[in-house]
Amino acid sequence: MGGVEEVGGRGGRNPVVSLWGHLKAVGTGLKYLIAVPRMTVKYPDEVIELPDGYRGMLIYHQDLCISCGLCATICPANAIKMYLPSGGGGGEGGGEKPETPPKRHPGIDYARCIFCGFCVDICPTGALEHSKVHDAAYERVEDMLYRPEEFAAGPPTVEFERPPKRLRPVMDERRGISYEPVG
Amino acid sequence: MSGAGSGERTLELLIGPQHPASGHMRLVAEVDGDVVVRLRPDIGYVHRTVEKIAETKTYLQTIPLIERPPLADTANHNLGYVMAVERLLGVEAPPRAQWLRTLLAEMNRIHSHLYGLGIHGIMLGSSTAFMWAFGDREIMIEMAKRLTGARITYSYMIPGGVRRDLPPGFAEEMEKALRYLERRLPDYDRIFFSNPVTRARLEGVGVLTREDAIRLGVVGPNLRASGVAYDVRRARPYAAYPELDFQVVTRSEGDSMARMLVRVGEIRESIRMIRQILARMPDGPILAERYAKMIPPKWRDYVRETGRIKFPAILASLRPPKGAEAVSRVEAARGEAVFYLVSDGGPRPYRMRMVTPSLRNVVLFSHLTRGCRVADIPAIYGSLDYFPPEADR
Amino acid sequence: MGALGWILGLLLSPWVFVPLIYPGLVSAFAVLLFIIWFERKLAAKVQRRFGPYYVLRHLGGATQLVADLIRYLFAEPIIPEEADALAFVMGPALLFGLTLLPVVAIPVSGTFYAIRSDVSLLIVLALLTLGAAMTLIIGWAGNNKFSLIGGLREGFLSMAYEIPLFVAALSMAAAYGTLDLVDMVEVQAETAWGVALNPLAAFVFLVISFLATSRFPFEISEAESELVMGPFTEYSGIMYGLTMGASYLKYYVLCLLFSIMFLGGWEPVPPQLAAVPFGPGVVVFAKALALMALGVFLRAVYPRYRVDQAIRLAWHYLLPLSVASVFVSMGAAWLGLTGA
Amino acid sequence: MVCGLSGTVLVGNLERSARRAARWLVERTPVRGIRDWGIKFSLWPVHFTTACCGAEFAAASAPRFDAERFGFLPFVGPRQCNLMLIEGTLTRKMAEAAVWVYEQMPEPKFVMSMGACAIDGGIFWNSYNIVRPKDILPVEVFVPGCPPRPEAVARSIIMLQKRIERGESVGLRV
Repeated sequence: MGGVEEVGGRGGRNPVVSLWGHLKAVGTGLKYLIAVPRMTVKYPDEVIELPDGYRGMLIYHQDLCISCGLCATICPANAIKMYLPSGGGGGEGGGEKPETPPKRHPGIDYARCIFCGFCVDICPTGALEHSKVHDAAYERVEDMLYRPEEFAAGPPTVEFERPPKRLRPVMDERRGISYEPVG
Repeated sequence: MSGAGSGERTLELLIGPQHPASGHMRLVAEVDGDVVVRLRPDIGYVHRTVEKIAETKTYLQTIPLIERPPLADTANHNLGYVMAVERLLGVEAPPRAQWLRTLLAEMNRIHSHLYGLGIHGIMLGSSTAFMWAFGDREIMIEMAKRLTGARITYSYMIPGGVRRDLPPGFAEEMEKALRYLERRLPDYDRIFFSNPVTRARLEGVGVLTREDAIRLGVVGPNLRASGVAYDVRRARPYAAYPELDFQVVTRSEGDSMARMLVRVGEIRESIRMIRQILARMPDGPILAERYAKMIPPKWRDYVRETGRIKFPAILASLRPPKGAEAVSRVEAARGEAVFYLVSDGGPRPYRMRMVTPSLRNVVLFSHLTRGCRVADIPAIYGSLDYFPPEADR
Repeated sequence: MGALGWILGLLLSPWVFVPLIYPGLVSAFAVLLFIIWFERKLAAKVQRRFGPYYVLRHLGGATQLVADLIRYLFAEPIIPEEADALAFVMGPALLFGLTLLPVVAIPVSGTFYAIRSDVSLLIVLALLTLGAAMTLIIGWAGNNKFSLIGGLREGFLSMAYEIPLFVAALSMAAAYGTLDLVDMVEVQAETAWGVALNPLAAFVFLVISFLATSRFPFEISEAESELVMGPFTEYSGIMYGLTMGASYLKYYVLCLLFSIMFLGGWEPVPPQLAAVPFGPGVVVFAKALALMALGVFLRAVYPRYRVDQAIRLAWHYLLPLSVASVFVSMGAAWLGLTGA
Repeated sequence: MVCGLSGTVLVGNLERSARRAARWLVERTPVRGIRDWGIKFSLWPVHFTTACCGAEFAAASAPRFDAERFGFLPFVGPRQCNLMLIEGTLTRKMAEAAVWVYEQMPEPKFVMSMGACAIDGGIFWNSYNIVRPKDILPVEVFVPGCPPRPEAVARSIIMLQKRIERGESVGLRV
């Protein structure tokens, strides 16, 4: 077993071969300078449409939640914790299923979340769902904690100065990725 | 500057951890003029105690943890860990899941090798090689994103199977992506691999002989570049590898150039393998029957329609039998990775040991750089495709 | 009115215009701001991306370097405690100033020059070598190991490239039979461009202009993956801006010299420009700028050589080639191609 | 301010007076506007990879996302840079280096935290070797994700640019 690859064969240090190599390198550079298109997405003006099933920030449907606490149990980063409705101290005993009413509901701390999507996959009622938002940034750590009420209000929204063009990446044999505008 | 008066004539250079070419480590180089007398890698800057905190996380929670150290190469490590857990639990993933795992592992190998080539390029000063490799890496990331829902940290393989089935139209899109990569490799060759400057910088630099490679326990492409055709995929086949036709790429020179070209050859082999996988993918379930039947009944239609597994609650607290031990070996992109798990019957591993390829290759720093020039340090470093977080864990 | 006219007259007099406006300070600065931006855009295009963009969106981020310059101006200039403060502070200014100095001897047209000397080529070459000495001082002053090594590399390299540079330039002097740059252009106008008379000297001169100014693949003294920023590692703020600009500036001077010696200087002068005293300078400027674009384009193509390889290249290949170019010149002169 | 200026320029320590005069000058509106414009479009992060988010940081500079469009150019040494991007987990050993690098940078300088680990530990929240960057450095913008998407890095750059424009940035108050 074991074949030897032939890419980049090694001639000696022949000056003529070297010169040919220099010419090929410069020529390739020129080809890309002139003929090959860019692959950049101009982010704040153009946004890549994420595929279905992308594991973005979470959407929480409180009406479906049965407060089972499985999401908090499985969260590898302890980002999801179960909180008492309001005013009650939340967070501690994150892994436990609440024993007595009032029911606890999950809240998420994006300062910890690693977007593994285990919570969504284990949620028995579908109360958790992935959104396609994954480009938020925050100025304060406190803003990243979403208690159940804020969590239920939807994923964080990101603001654009100008309405962005939405593009769907499509594989292209010649250009690698090309982009198709989405409606 | 160790004192000129004391008769010493060497200068100690501290390269890193803040240095354009050090990455997350420090290289303590003792140089005599332009010649490196001794180079000592100072690792541990990214020691994140993975093995210890694995003991505080359940078996499933450990999957994302395993993925963080080798960030460009998550799927292969994920596969290794999951195989060890499956051996603990006595579960076997169904064939389709095995093929899907192999698919993601090979896609990941391509993007990890492109990552390595890009870093090697920037270490030699070729910003174009870096930009191209990182740009083309996006192709594989984009495809993996469609398959798994994440760019790099897939957490795709779970004990007993995989989390998602192939999305519709995946094979056609992948074929285009592979053709594109094949078209691009000759351009890489012209501008970087056989650029006379690159060749002058890499050929004959950092030569690792076959004997030394075996003696030092080097793994992965670095070993194969020294002429040893050892590959776990061939030596101890796992997942779908027994049924795939592939070559173990080797070269005999053992220098930095050979290490780079072995990676290029492996990209070509991975392209071939992905084609085979997509053509011959068996049908069937993607999660072992033992867990599939525990999926809540209301989700079964959803799982069938979307191909996305909803976890049965049991996955949150897998309990292997007390005293069980398991070892698994995989050929990750940077070399052989070994996972060792001990169970005490609880939901968390009693001990998780993770031997990563970079950890086994770190010995090469002091070995290969003896007597080289200062400018060869990045050339050799880059050729090793060494990823400090992976070694430090 | 009288005062204004006097000032205008002073500005337009060659002794002030050449060092201050063209090809001196003002145009040198404009070239710096343009060429570094252009380098980034060229590299970005080869690398299939945009490069600077949002700073001036409609012109492709053309003011990127202005923003960088402003940021440098307002950044805190740090003088390391253990550095030699005087040398550390004076170094960049001297480097920048001395690198720009050779332009005083570079003629803009046959009639418009600050210094007309029989040996103006020698003046330019002599002044050019001063920059390397400043780099050595800078490398030593920072008291940083990387800057020390970078300075030493610059020292080794300047030893290696200066001799072939001089020989190649003097071979052209032999071909034209003069050391005066104005006469050189006139000889070329009568016969042929220097690049056709002696392509070997042109090639050696071009490669050395890359080598002498840290263009790729010879970006060696400030090789970032080994030496962080080479001699300039410890510099911050505007002092760093000056050091970074100096290598481009030297390249600018060498390109001006190349276009005068090999590309026919201001010949042929477009008739529209012939009336303005410094009009022909525009032609030289355009030629030099095109050459600079070639040099910065190489960044997108090449990795960098090791220092020993570059030195070997200079001593083993460029020096013999430059000596051979003397014979080419002599042959050209003997055949009467140069009219000398 | 003007009184203070006339008081110190005429008498007292020359260096301190020069500093005050410079600051007085910089705080005038047009000068300040120019400075903020320059800084805003010239955020150069230092090459200081702390952990695995460096891979996505590199992807943000790579052709597909190309952060250089914002004037964001990863550069070599701390002396020439003005932005520190904590790329992922900061271990104790690395934290020491991070503070050194931060102190080597010339003012005005900014810090951004990238990734869950660099905000609150992420999956390594219970590790014994982790430092939270906000405890040791004046972090201004936090980017969640593990690792964050390159778009999120771009967004954080825009956010920092806006903060600089509005004069809210901590890095400018020196």
